[in-house]
Amino acid sequence: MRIDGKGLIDRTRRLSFRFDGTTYSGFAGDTLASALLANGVRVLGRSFKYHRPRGILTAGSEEPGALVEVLEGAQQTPNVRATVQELYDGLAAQSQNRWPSLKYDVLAVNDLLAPFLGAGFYYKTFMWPRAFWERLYEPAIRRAAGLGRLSGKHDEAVYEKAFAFCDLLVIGSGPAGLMAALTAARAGADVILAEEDSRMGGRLLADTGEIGGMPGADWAAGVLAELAALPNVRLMTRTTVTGAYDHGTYGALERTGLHLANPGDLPRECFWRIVAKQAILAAGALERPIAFPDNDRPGVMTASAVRAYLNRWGVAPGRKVAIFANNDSARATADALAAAGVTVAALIDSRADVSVEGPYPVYRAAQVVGTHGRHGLDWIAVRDHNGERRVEADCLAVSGGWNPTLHLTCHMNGRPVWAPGIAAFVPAPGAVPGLTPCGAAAGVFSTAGCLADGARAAGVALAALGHAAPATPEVPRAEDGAYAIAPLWVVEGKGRAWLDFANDVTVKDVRLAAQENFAGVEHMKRYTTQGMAPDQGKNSNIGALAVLADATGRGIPDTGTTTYRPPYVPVSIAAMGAGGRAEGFAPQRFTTSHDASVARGAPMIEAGLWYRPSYFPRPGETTWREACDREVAWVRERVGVCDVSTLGKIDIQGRDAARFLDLVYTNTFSTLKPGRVRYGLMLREDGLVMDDGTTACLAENHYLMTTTTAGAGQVMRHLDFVHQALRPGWDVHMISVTEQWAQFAVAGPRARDLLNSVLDQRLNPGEWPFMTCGAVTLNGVGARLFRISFSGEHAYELAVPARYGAALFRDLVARAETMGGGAYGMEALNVLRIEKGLITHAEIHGRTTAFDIGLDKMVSGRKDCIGKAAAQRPGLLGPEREQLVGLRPLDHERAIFAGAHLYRQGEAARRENDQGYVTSVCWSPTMHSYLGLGFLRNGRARHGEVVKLADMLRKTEVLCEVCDPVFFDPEGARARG
Amino acid sequence: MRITCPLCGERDRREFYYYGADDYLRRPGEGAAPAAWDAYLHLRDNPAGVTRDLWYHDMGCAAWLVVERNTVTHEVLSVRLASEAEEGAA
Amino acid sequence: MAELLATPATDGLLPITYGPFGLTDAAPARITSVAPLAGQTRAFKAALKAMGLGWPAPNRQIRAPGGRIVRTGAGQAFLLEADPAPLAGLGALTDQTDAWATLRLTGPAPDEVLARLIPVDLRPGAFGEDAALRTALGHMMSVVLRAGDGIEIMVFRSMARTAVHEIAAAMSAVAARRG
Amino acid sequence: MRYSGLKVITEGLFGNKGWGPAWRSPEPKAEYDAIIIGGGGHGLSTAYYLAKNHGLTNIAVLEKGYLGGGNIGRNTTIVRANYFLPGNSEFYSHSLKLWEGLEGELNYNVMHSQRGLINLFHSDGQRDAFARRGNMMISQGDDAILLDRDGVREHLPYLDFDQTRFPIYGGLLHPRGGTARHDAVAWGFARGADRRGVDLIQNCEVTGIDIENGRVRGVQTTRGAIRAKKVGIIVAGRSGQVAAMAGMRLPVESHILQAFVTEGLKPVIHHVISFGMGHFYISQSDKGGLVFGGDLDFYASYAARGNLPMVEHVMEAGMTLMPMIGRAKVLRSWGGIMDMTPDGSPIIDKTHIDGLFIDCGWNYGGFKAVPASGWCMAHLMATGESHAVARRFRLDRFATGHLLDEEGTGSQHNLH
Repeated sequence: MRIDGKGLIDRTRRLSFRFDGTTYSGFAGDTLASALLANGVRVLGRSFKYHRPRGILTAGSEEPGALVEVLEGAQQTPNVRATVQELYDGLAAQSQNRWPSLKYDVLAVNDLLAPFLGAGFYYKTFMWPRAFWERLYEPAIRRAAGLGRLSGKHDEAVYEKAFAFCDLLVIGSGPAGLMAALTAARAGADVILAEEDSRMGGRLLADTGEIGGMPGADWAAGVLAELAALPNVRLMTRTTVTGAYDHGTYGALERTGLHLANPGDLPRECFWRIVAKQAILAAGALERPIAFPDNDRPGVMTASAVRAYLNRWGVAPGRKVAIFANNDSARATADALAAAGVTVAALIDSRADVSVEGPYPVYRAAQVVGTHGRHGLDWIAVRDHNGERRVEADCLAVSGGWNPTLHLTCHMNGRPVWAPGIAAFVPAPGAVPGLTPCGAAAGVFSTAGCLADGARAAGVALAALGHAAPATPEVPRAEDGAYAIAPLWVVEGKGRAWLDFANDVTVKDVRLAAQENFAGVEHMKRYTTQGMAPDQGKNSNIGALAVLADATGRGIPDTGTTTYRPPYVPVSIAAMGAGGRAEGFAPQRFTTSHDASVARGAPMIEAGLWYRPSYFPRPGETTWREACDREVAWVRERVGVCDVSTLGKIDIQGRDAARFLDLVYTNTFSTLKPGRVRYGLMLREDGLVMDDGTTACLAENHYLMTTTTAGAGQVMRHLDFVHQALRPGWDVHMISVTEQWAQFAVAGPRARDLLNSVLDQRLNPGEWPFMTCGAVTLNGVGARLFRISFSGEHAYELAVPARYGAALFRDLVARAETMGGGAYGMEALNVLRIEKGLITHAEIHGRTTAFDIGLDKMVSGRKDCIGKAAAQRPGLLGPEREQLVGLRPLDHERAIFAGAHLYRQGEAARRENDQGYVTSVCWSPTMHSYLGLGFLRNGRARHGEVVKLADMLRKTEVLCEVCDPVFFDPEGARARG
Repeated sequence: MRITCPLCGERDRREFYYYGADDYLRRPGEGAAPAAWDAYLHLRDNPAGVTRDLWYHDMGCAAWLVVERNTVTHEVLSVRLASEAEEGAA
Repeated sequence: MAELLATPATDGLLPITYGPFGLTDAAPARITSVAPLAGQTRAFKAALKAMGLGWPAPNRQIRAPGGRIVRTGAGQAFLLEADPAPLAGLGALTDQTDAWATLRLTGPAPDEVLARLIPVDLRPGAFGEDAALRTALGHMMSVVLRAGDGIEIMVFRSMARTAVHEIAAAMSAVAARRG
Repeated sequence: MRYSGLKVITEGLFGNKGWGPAWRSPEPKAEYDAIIIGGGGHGLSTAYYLAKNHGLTNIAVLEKGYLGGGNIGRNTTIVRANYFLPGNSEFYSHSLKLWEGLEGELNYNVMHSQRGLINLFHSDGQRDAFARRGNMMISQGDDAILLDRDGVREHLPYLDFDQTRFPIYGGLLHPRGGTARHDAVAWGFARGADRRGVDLIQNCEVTGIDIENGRVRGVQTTRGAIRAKKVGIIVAGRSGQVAAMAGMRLPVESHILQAFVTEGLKPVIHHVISFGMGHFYISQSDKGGLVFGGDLDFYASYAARGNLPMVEHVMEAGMTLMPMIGRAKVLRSWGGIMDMTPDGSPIIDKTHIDGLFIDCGWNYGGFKAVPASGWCMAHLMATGESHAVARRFRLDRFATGHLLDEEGTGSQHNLH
């Protein structure tokens, strides 16, 4: 029901919206909750366990009951707080956790079974028969549980993340936050003021008290106008600070586009990382309910929410409103309602020492002991010294006192402190370094107190920032009433009294937990699920704690609290994961030949962020194998071209470069002469192989190291560590040149011919033996040539500045094709290297040593190197180790699989018999056989033995002969020739 | 979490790579006993309190840093370049 | 052989605009990594002086008509545009011209756009005339340079497509906020 | 008191007044036959199996906080037996078998749910590595099925098969993998141990370990000295501190692992899904929350809370793999303290002090190990010999090089 003349809504802008298929209207400035209340809709959803009807309890993000699904085309957002969702034209929402309808929900039967569904009942049953758990019990429980539904469709909407920096972050824009921001801003600090609501002002928008002789909302507007005009102030509305992290970093969620019918390119939400030198927590306080019988009936609301709907949105949540409270705010609520012309059915104050004067019935030392009404509140039962009476009311405003919104102060393990005067926890001093709580968040509940405390907090922050604070901040006059409260947590009576409205935890459940010795607060929480619902216990934790304290005979301070953890309000995965969708999860790296490879139809595969061509199909080929076999044959018989730019390349210079290489490689590089290249093996300090590659000596004190594609980053970091941390005095300068050079392997018997057709100088065989390097030019462009081979063929790698990569690749491939060869991809490269027994990360997978791969002779005995000592551990040596071997099926055409395990012939494929495993396999068109590389226990001593290769996943068993891993050209004549 | 790189100033934790305790600075010399290597590579004081550990300014200046820090509060007490840590001298 | 055609790092990706924001290619003619060799530091710095430059503090750049020098590491800097020949023998010199894609972001408050990607305060007060940072752009390594009203961003050449895509998304979102 | 459906009904009819305490809260005695330091999952299961398998009932579990308050109360509840190195594979296989009988064993519904675990792979190389793993699982007597891309699509149609950064090549399905209700596991073992006479002593912090002539004599606690000839340290997350009381330096570094749960949702994810390339794994709890996590925060910490870079990384991984979860809202995050060892595998061993045993180093895989860890630690403490399935979890294996490095990332503690 709307109240004329009240509310900060725009009555000239009428908005149409739908809830559960019915069309309603509201106004700009409404939330979904205020608009539904205005339309007389009281039931918005069903509770988690008993499927009890749920209405609107609050007017903020702490709402436990009014959770709905918001629909956007095929997409839907579950568990949206109707109290936060701003109304827009065309908004469509529906209730959740009910079937078939909100009014008639089959699972409401749970409520009748409540005696059997108390705290922890599921731990005691559903155990027999065992197989029924997955088949029957659990599916039923899963279907009944949960709240809203995801659409199951990809969320394609736009989300954003951003960073912001400031001197001072002020969290909350009520009187304390505004005063703090104003004081700090006037002193010149760089201020961010973050407010969860769409509008700044906090409780000043929902209450009617005056500040400085004007309505609080007007004062707030004036302050905001001043702040908005200051260049050192950033105002962020719709922004909830969700977490306090180390060193002044705060997470915050901005609802950027959720209030718009058509947000266009605006993100739905933005997740902010705000880095603040100082912060002020002025997040206010949350009013808490009282646990009385059937206190969960729709129509029961917090008193502050009733005032907020009245003053902020011009909505009376009922025609006859009763108020039940244990503190002074009851009177303010009653007066505000009465002044607005709403019938106040009764003011029920649990305290004895209060006035009974008023234009409405006042009951003191009284309690509400029951509520009635089928789908919402019709009447309440009130008990006082005269006995019980029936009071007709369709809304009951409840206040059990206020809890400071101190959640952020707990995010770094701070434990709040009990303040008996306000019967609430307040933040522990210094709980979050640099964060000063103030105002209601610090337990100061009067407007005047909040203003003064905001100014005080600003002073604290300014001092820490080194700004001069105003000696006496100008604090306007405001209401300074004392806040008197007489704790009342539970009203005993017939029926269940709810603590956690969302998770259906009642007073009985908490008492049962105590009875079963789940007597600590954490045990109680976990046993009853108290506080684990979407509101994370914001409305119920303190009440539950009080019940537990009473049940265990301890005081509240001794009982302690559970921990509040981030986020303060739930944050969508899409917001915190903005940018991660689809290909955004990690950078994509493209070689200069990428487009040419794609144009040739090559399927591109991912290799350590890079994309590389798998193979280059030709017309008529129907399988990748045909293309691969052809490409292998080209390299073996003619010439192939392959982009190898993705391998890491590190330029190393300096007087100590050579001895540095000696330290990081197992073998010696200080003897390597300019123009020569050497293969190097690099160990981790724990003695296992880290990486391998060739290093070229370009000139005296100047080397070029290559790494594997996957290992490039790790190797660079490792080299920097060895240099800076272990040998800081050495003159070594390293920089990655991976990106500078496009590098192409030209491999095969006609490799030299191909190169001679593109280089400005002819390659004289005598000057370019295997493992040499030098500078060349291509039509005047400086290039580097390396005579190295990863295929076992006569081969080179030609490197040009990356800008020429695309052109050179096209040119090399075209020339290769005229020679009967062409481009080859990763599949062929893999076959070529397996035929030669060359290792990749399939073999050096982090668990293998130089000894395992048969390269222990490469560990120089004459010098120290990284990993040398640890490699000598007994467990890493000897016949128990699995050693690199070649494997060849006895039936050459029988396919074998990598990942298969090896067993002795005739032994069962059981773990106890395991002899090793297969790391790499291929069909070798060269050898006309499947070939495998693998690790076999004591394998080097077992060449010639027949072992069983068993792959249970693919249900194959193949007998293989163990052999040397170099299958093809074991003498290496082709590469050298 | 913020770390003040001696070269680059205060930066977000996401720019850094963490390695481990600063034990790694005290690499045993050639011929050291296996127990020394076990201690170097594996055994840790692992204090709940102030510790010194090694971070790499991966996204920044590529400096290795010795960060003195509290493992309970995450307070950072000091940051130095590993190249200037006395243990690092060859 | 025939002339090798050069392909820019941002080939086909730029320029782009969203609302008031523009992103263009700003590749310098030359990029050289320079690092003074042991025992040559003084001569190295003198040579830089002679080029009108100097050895900047970390995260700073020095400009001269013929080029810029950007300090990005403990003992390392990038020399932009200028010919590094005068430093030969004094420093470890490594050609990096083709290793980077250099983008220039213009428009009102380009720092607002980059605040979506870069975890460093780039507002003019914190990121002044001579500022130059080596930092993260999303998940990529980058060098970020104040360049007059605009900001220049260097990323690895192979990541140019991702960088442009991510900056474009930020430009679009910020442009939408500005209406 | 035996729990059953019938009991729930009869109690419900009579006001639930008859439920007794799940366990006693005894005062500590002056002496026990054995003391377990640590009332987490592993400590409680050790106590349970000491009593059950070895008849050792004059024992106490000393817990400085509340039972089950460490990582057992703070994890992503995954139960699996999918290791591939001998030493690990038989141990986790044994553990899974114990899980499969745990409800009956404990008369407590721990909600062990074998809904199937799928490890995704994104390249041929990863497929081969998973094939090696799957074959080991089968050869150990466990189950594994290699799925191709279409096979994964059949099980998990909602993944982003078209645009995700790391294309889905297939997955290794472990049908017997699944989840359990983490707190219930602690409570079930606690109740079982208590019923066999074990004293579970909460709010009792061990402040010293008494050692004479190389033999353990007992412990000092905040509730007085307690004598015992056998003491087991089972305090993952705090192993270094407690071991230091016995003068030991462990191959352990403590790290933070964060995890997350969303608001309750109607069933949408049936399996446990592990996305190794994104360091992301997810399942949906019976209450409807999506429970998921990622990698360590990577810096040594005892703060039991994490920071945003890893939070964001996990969320981004979720968005690239299954963008249908975008609108699920994260309700709560938490951080557990992990004992990270230099090879990623645990330690269940004697120490150099007679009568002092240690069970630690569970990295972030301790939950599924709870039954077998207790089983094997109890065996070790009772008999003095390592149990056959835990014989490789030796304290000195780093010194000797008999490593159990499933990840292959080496001696850097935080890389496992």
